[in-house]
Amino acid sequence: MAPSFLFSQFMGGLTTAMFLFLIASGLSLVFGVMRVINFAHGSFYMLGAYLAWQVMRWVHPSSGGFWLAALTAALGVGLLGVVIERLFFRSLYGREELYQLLFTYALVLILGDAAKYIWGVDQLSVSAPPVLAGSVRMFGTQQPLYSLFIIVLGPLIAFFGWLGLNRTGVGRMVRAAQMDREMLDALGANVRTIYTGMFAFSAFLAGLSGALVTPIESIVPGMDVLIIVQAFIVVVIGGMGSFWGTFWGSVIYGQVLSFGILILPGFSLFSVFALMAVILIVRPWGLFGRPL
Amino acid sequence: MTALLDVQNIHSAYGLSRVLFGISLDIAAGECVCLLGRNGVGKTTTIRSVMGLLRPTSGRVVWKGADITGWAPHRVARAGIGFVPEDRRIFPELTVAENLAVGARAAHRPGRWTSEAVFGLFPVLQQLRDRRAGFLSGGEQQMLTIARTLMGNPELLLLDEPSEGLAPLVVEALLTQIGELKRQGLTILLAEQGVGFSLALADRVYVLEKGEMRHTGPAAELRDDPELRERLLAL
Amino acid sequence: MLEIAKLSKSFAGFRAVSEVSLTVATRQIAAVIGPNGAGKSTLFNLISGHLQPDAGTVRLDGRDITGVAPHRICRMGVGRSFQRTNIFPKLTVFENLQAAFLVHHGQGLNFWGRSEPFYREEVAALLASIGLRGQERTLAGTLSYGNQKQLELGLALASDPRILLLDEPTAGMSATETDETIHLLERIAGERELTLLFTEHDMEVVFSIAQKITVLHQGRVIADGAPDAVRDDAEVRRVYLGHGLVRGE
Amino acid sequence: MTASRRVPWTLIVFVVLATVPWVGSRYDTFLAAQIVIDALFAVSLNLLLGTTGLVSFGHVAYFGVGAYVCGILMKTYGVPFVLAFPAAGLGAALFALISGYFCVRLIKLYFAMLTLAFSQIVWAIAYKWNDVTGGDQGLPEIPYPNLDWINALPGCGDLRISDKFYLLTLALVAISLAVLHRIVRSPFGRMLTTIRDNPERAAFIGVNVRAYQLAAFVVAGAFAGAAGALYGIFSRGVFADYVFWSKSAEVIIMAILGGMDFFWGPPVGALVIVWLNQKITAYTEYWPFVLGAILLVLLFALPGGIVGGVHALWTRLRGRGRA
Repeated sequence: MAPSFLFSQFMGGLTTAMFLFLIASGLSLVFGVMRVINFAHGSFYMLGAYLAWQVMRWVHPSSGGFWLAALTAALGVGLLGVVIERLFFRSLYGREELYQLLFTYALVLILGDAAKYIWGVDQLSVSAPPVLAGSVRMFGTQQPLYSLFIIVLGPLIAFFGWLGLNRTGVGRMVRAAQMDREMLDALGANVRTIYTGMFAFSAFLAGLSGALVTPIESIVPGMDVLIIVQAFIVVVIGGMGSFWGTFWGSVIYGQVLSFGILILPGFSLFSVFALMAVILIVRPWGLFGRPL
Repeated sequence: MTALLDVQNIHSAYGLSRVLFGISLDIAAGECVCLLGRNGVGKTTTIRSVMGLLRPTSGRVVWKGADITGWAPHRVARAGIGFVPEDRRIFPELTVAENLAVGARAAHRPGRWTSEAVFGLFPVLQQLRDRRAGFLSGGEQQMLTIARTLMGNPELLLLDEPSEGLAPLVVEALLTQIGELKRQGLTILLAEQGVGFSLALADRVYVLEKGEMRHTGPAAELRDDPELRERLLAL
Repeated sequence: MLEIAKLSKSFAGFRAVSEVSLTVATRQIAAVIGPNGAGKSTLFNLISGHLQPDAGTVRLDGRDITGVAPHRICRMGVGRSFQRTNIFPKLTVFENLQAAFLVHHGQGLNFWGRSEPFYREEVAALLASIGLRGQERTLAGTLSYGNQKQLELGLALASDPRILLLDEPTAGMSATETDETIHLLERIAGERELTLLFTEHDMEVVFSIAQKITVLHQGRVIADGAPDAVRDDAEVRRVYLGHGLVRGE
Repeated sequence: MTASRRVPWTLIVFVVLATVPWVGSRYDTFLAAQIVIDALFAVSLNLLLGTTGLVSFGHVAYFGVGAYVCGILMKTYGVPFVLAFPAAGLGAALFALISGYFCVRLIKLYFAMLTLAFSQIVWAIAYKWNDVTGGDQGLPEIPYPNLDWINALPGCGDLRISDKFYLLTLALVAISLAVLHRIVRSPFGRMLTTIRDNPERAAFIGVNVRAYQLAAFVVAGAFAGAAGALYGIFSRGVFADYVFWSKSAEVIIMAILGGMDFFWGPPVGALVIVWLNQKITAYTEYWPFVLGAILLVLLFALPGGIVGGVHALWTRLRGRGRA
């Protein structure tokens, strides 16, 4: 196999990985802090994509327009996160996990159909911002600039996310909430506000990744349930609630998917599911997670 | 003497299991009051009921004249009641300094207790400031728990079993430090089963038995009367 | 009957139980006492198989049962009750006890029989002996706290144990309930020729029924022997009553 | 309260259902078949959910394995239904044994996630293994079993083959439900409820918790497989879509909507969901939206499900009547 071909596969895997990381990080954050698995995270991602497309229709398709659209979409989804958490989710914290799971599943159903109703079933697409429209030659291959942008953006967000969580006052509070919610409350912190904030931020990240995916993938109904399973796998591989676990989980997922095609043509999907099952069998808490 | 904290006839339960059967107590500003009794008699439950971590099924908790029964814990904390739990409950993966910072940020009550002031009281914590709290010894964790609560500048400190499971030498040190807090005028409600520890600190005691108040009076009475002490608390 | 030798268990560097040795003779009523956090509950969990010790052995009738799974230890004749009531709250009282009888008689993998008629008389007899006569149809979770404790004792007795581990059998009870429970325990231990090992914080209870007392402090045994000897032990008095500190003032 | 004095409701319901081919339209038969198959599927799930307290989010995997095993045996290898149907149950049970062995080692959300992962593995195989499963084309036109023997029964001579298969389905589901009912009421079932209520305590009365959970998992898997086998034939084909994870969520909704604390809750849930689905899809394509709304109402207003709600109401009315 030609090295340039392998390089291409590698870069492809990395792009997938960084997208997944953007999505899965929010999912992992909510699980880590609130112990809730949010099926609707994929729906937030899908809404981000549709909203970005919508804003692009209203503004000039320039680079500035694209960034504006992405930001608006992310903020809009974040706001939706606040509403959902305050109106519904709160009353479910004390309930059994099954009910929390089903609530987020109800959101999947409702948001999915709402998107279908508003934007129809046709594939929609957004073109990359002009600045990032071209491609560059690397190791005898053509790599789209937009992919490179995502490959750089992923680690950047990982780094700033880590920084925010570990080096800021707010991050400290979030980590404290994760360790002992009741104690933090008794020290005077309004943990409910922290929960709302986390849920909204997680929705914001999902919305942002949805907006950013639009130049390379078309927007279709069903993109929500497809992505959520992948994001689960990433989070489970890395260890639920572990920040770096999610990052490396994404990288492993991307590469297994990318090279799995070469080894088992047609079975790349199978290879990632099998990978997840094997990891869970050997280390049920994931690569970077903590024993139960 | 107007009470800073006035607990009026509270009943509390965990689910169906009733733990408190009408507990009343009051604390004036500057006092150090001790709840004495063996484990399982309801000391912790009393403190949790004051703190809002458990809603009493009846009765009232009055703080500076305002009814705070059933308030969320963070509101109680911000009103000036600091809580030091029995099982320490430091944030194990945060460093000592981070634990303190969380304490300060959570309560939003600026005042004389800063990191420097806290390190003055517990010098050992200063040397350990960048160590993860989970790696501290039991005594160090206990000091950190108190220090973390002090960062919120409480007017009343609820101390639940501070001497529990600690080596005698550490207990002595802790006794001096809590004594220092008392000397500085902090109001303290202490729950203890160690008679020696509590009598060394307290002005007044309440003796609990099976969720009811068995005895109340000045600490000196118990200190000076071994017979009374035996009768109330003996083996 | 029960021999524990040099049992140790640490949690994240904290030694909860450290080289504890103690023996309980057949039909003896033995108590383990000590302040909060002395390691009593951990010790019980090590004996009943809920926790694995880091070192040391537990022997039952000379047989090494260290690290054996809880359900198997239970079947070897070790019954257990818990500090916080531990029953099946959404099942009826009858169903609670019946379940214990079913497992004990190896009926658990019976897929086909109708469970209802099983062990009706046995459950009724047991209920009568633990003072819950006629409560078969009550949902266990709605029983009063004292009754739940009685039911829990019944769960432990249903497997016809030879030794019973009771973790604070009177915790959270009123004075009258405590009295009743103690009489009940004494009577049942006598009737069934049981060996009893219990932890307790109520010293009246301990000294009224224990024939042998072991005192734990910070995970170690600091005294072990007859009640009177333990009562007068200087170390026990220091740790428990803290005279030393008061005098040292 | 003796059994003889009780109204045999279940028998009545099954007799009424058996008359559908004669009194109802072709469409009614179709609807009834779907309801009874889904009822079996939901009851098998509820052995885990309601009886044992295990939240499986991948139950559709065993349904799917059953459907594919039966479909492949009958279509590709021409195996008769008499053999293919039990093989479907066995295949699903075997797969449940293997996957369950790993799943029961985990608790709560982790258990749910691992069951989901296993079901997605089944989906990935179904979707991609063209040679055996037909891949994304699926396995269309699975033959009906030979049901000429039904002609011998009185009044059945002029029934359509689909009607005959419906009767066979009804009979098989009735038998399966009877068996499951028996299991839930058996000493084994009692052990499962102790595990649901308090697994820690269950271990201390001598229950080998994981072994019992695994046994329940295998039994539930076997009956899900049986339901899958019937569904494949009934809907004239087996497709990868059957195995997608959202189907697992749907069957959970059926169980909860009906009431997972009651044996007959999940069938009621299946009835309501299937019927509503048919009614609503006639007016609008936004069925998922309606399902989501039902779920919201259920979670916030009726957590005990329909049977649970009726039961609570009944108890209260009776209490008032006595007072």
